[in-house]
Amino acid sequence: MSTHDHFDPSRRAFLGATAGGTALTIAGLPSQALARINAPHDPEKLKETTEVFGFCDMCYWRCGLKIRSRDGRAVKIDGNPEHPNNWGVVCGKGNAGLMVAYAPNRLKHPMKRVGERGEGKWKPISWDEALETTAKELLKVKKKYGPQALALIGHGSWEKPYHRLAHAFGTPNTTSPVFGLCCGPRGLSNMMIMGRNLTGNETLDLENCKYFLMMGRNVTESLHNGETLGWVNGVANGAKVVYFDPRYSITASKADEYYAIRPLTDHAFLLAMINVVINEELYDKKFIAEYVVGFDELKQRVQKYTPEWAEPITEVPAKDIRRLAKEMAAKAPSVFVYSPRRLTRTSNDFGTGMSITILNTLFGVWGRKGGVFTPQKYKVPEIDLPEFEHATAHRIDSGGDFNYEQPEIPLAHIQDEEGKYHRADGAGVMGRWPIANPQYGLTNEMWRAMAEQKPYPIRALMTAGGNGFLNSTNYDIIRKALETVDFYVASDVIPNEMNMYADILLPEASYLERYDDLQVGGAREGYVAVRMPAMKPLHDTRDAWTICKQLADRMGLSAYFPHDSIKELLDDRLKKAGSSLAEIEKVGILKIPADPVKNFPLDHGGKLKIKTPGGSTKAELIPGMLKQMGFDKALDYVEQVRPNEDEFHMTFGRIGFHTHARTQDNVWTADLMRENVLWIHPEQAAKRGIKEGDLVKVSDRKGRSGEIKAKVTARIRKDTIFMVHGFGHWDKRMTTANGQGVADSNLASYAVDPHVGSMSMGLSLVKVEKV
Amino acid sequence: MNDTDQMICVREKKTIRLHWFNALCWLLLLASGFGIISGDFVRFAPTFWPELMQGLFGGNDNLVLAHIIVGISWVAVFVFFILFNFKGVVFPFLKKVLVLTPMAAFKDTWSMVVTLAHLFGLMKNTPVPPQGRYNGAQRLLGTMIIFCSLLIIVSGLYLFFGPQLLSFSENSFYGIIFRWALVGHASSVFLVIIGLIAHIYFALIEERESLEAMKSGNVSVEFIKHHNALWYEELKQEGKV
Amino acid sequence: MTKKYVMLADTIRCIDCKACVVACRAEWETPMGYSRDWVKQAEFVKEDGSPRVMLFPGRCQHCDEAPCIEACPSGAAYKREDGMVLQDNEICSGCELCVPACPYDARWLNPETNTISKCTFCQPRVDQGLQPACVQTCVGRALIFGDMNDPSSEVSQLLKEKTWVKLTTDEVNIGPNHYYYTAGEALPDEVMPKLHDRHLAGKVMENVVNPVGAIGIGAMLLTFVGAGVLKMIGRRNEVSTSENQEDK
Amino acid sequence: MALKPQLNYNEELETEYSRLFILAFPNKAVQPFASYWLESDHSLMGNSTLEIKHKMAEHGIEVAENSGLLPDHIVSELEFIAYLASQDDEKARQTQRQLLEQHCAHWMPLFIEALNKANPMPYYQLAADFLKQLIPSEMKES
Repeated sequence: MSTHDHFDPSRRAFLGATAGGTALTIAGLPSQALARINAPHDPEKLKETTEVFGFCDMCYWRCGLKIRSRDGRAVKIDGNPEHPNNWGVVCGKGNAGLMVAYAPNRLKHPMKRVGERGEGKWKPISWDEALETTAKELLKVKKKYGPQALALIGHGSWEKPYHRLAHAFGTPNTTSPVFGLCCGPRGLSNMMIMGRNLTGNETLDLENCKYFLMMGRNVTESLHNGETLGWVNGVANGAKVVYFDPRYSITASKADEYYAIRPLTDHAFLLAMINVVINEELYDKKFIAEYVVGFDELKQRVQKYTPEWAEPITEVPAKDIRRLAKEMAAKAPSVFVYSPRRLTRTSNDFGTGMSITILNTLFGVWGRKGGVFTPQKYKVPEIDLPEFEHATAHRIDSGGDFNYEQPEIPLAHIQDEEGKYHRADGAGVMGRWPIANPQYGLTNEMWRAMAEQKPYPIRALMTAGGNGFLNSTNYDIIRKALETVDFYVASDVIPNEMNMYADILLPEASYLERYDDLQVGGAREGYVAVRMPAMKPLHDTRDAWTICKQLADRMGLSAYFPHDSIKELLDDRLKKAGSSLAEIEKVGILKIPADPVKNFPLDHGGKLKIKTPGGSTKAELIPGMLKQMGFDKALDYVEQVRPNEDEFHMTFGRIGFHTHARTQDNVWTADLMRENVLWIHPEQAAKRGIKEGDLVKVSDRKGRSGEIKAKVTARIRKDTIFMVHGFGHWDKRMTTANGQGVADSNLASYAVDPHVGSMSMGLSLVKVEKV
Repeated sequence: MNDTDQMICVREKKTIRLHWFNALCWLLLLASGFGIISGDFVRFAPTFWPELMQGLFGGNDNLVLAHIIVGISWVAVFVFFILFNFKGVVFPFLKKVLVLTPMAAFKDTWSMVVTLAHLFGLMKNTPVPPQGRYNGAQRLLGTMIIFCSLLIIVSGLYLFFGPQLLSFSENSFYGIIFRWALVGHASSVFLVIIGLIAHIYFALIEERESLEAMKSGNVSVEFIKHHNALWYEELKQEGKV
Repeated sequence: MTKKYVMLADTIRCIDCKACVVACRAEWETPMGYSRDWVKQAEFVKEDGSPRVMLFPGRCQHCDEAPCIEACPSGAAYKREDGMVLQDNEICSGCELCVPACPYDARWLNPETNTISKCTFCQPRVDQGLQPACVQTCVGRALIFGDMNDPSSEVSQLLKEKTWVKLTTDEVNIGPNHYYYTAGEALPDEVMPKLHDRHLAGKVMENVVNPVGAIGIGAMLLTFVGAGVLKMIGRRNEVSTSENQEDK
Repeated sequence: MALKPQLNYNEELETEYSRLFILAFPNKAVQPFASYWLESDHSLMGNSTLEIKHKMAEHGIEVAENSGLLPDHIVSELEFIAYLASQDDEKARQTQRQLLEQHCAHWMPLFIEALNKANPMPYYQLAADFLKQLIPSEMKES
């Protein structure tokens, strides 16, 4: 009662003053006591739904889902609690997946271009005509220029059948942005040194880690449910978080220590850490002795990289570097240096990546609890297929996904002895980008090859999802490539700037309306998961496998798609793995239980199996293969660009509820954030007369520019600006996203890492002025 | 005089039935109405009442429905009565009872004050001015009840049908009207209740004969002569007494 | 034993991914522009000049002394025995008297149903033994929901383990059942409840119509009870006078 | 003087159809779905779509699976209305009236307005005008 007096003093005062006597209450006036009416009510009932299993397609982590449907319509996406990628949780964009299916702007019918390429004039055609035309045009190109004249760019979980179709067609030129535009240098670093790859669904024992040294791994905003939950659990379990980022992200807000490191200088900091760890003998001596070669040479090489050397470069105090190294060593091996997901920033991402791997190796985190675990794999054999015609195109897709294993380094010439072509983007080609992964290729270089028609003609392009413009950075090259090819066929669920150029547009069913090939993953548990349709396709759309199968049939490649339906394919694969489609449809996921002995062999008296691409059975701190090619110089620090007085480092990144450039037109995610804004430090803003919400012009040294609203915040360094990635769409078909914010990709650098061939997007320097 | 014992019929049976129908409706509407208003900030009745009523009707939605059914029946019966008896009963009644000018209001108030004062033994030397068919208090009460009833009907209809027929989210004005309709509905009901207390008191305690008149329709001429001198004159002129 | 449902929000585990917001939208088909739940980002600069961000997932706080219930004329807003503050759509007329009464801005007029919409703690789901949609989907498992009166429930355990705070001030302390954990950090002003307000009509109803009505009715009753008493005394006097006269 | 070669009329029409109703390029979409105009998030296959689907089911009809159309596509709805008009029972008349008054009247005027704004080719302009005429006149009749 006393609280009530607090919150409503007027009530009593009034009554008290006016009543003037207690006699009045005889009439049964309302008493002062807060008495509530206890009356009957009919509480709302939950509506009945049916459930199917699936996995998400809103980002590339692919969480396990249970999709509820009612009345022939998917109504809610829940997480599958059994799936190790997310343990039942689903993020905001995952929940907004419904709006992919129900989007008014999605591609609904096969279309044929009737105007100029890129002009946006189309007419609807039948599927038969669309597939017939595509097959005819592709075969025309094959006849005239050879099969290698087809390039395939995929981005999405539906891309697998397209890669198979392209390989069957005979081209080696299939690529996905994941390597050259995203994780390439970091995957390669681990691969070269440890013979292992840490991208995909990260194999980090986050829950048990005691010390996260996070190099801009913004795990809360560039979020993957299982990974983020694991990290949050780790933090809740008492792990120390030391976070480095020029921007105070949400991850920074969770950190025990936050360093606003100077952009592009992570490598310098890491080298200084290595220096301290080695010189102060903080490394895991037993692990080094048993599993590592090249320690002494490394010791020599890092002598010059003292914390005092790093301090002015990174603006991280030398004493802190020493302290962090010691703190970390004290908690080792339940520690790790947490690499950023996308490592395509500096002019030496490969060196940065290798420093991270080296530090982790020095702390002996491999195969240890709280460190890096060894995943298990559910063995689901691929279907039996004829050999792919082209030697380097043999893709090891043992899972439902791609395998990142490095095949042998191929020959040095564009054309090999058998008259077959090497990749046009130069990935895995001696003399060009020999260490780049030819499974994924270098998407950026593929665009260049198309635009310049070098080293040989690429005359046909097929894209499966993706958006070349907003995921790459050199618009001129991409535009030229799209205008140069003879034939471009695009398949996707949503319209975007890239598929605007297509000659034939193939609309795909959304991931809620179709089956797809299996998801075979490796976590502590091995697993295989299924995607089932939660409803019939709303529009005249087809799933990727069916499109590819029907194209294959029309190009005489039926042998590569031997099944009559995707369901038959799934059943065939699952039967080989001792299960069946009917069985997996009941549970959604089949798993091999987690096994500490296999996941953490070094904690259980086991051994670590290492095989590096260089053939070593020990971790190579300075990979021999790189030395042969002279690429070991990547280990050394390379001076990075610095902005002039009036310039800024241009940085960009993710936010938890948008994925790349794919969700800005999704009504539900757009409702959370419709346009991106430019983060600028209050001092710099004041200097330019910029206030919160003002429109500002950002322009780089190349003369590219954009107009965007300002967010004035102390959460960013004075020499840096930031914007969220994926905005600034100009495709008029994207009615929600069109014209909202600025495309960071049009301001990011398109320099190339000299060793890997991946992009160095962070080298761009920009000016900001009030409009 | 002989005519003092004479009873004359002043009301038709239908009017009497209407009065008691009206009374019954009021009883039901007050009982259900006070049961509907629930929240402590807006509720007048003590908690047990809405609890009892809403429990009895299995939820407030049903109670509201009952309230509006009684309310509409009440209005409907009145409307029919007025339509069919406008000339015979309603118009003369309105003519006699409505207080529409300030002068009339002053006169009626004065006579009401004197009447009330007499109850408490005050102003004994001031006589109540001679009254017509309806005395000052009755005329004031009648006028008030007529206007309050109109407000109650209009606001009640809006309170029930407004939310069903209008999209409140489209125009914030609809909600504003609703909230003020609630205020209007409640305050006019209170005004009527206040009047009714006097009405019932006089009928039950002071002037039992008038209650009888509302049962049988007959009043003694003596009573009229005493209470409604002007009316008596009128009746005399008309030759009814 | 009766249940008492509470929601815990561990702000340390919240990452502002809006999963709760979108899950709620999908589960209850809330129209665009409205949401039953939210995440507030409090961004400020600390005394030492360094930036700070705190995250507060929020929704109806299902208060013990919920002013929305008191403001609702029709009883559509009600509190169930298990602590849930619910809205009966059958009864609600959408008059919005409850809207400004809520210090947490948890109520809004749904343009599709024209009734008041708010967080129900996912009562239809909870009644079926499920977790609220926001809790089920919460990526950092920052939201924990359950029965506080069950000592073995996760919420009971957590309430014992850590020090939780509620969003209350000296002015507004109405017994919210939504707890927050900030590891001891002070609550920023942005997330604190506003001194609740009411529509003018509601205030007039409460402070003028009802009291004046009460006074009026009371005064009338007093007057006429008094008059009745006087009359009875008068009669008795008359009777006794006449008796006296007869005696004489 | 040679005549200017004309585009195939059908192709022109098809292109215009896709410009207006499928891509709506470069204008804003003239979405031919009721759901788009009636749902707050402009999503397709909303509750309004289901209502139509159920209405159709009540009369024993459904949209052919291979038509690529949703039940609340303008073509499906108009066909449904035509079907109802061809039926000679009270229930069909009632449904038709309901459909026109409580459904079509809420979105078709918006659709027509958007179509007019998109400067359609004469063929679709005519269709828009016809539709405009049809809606109120049908309502008057029934």
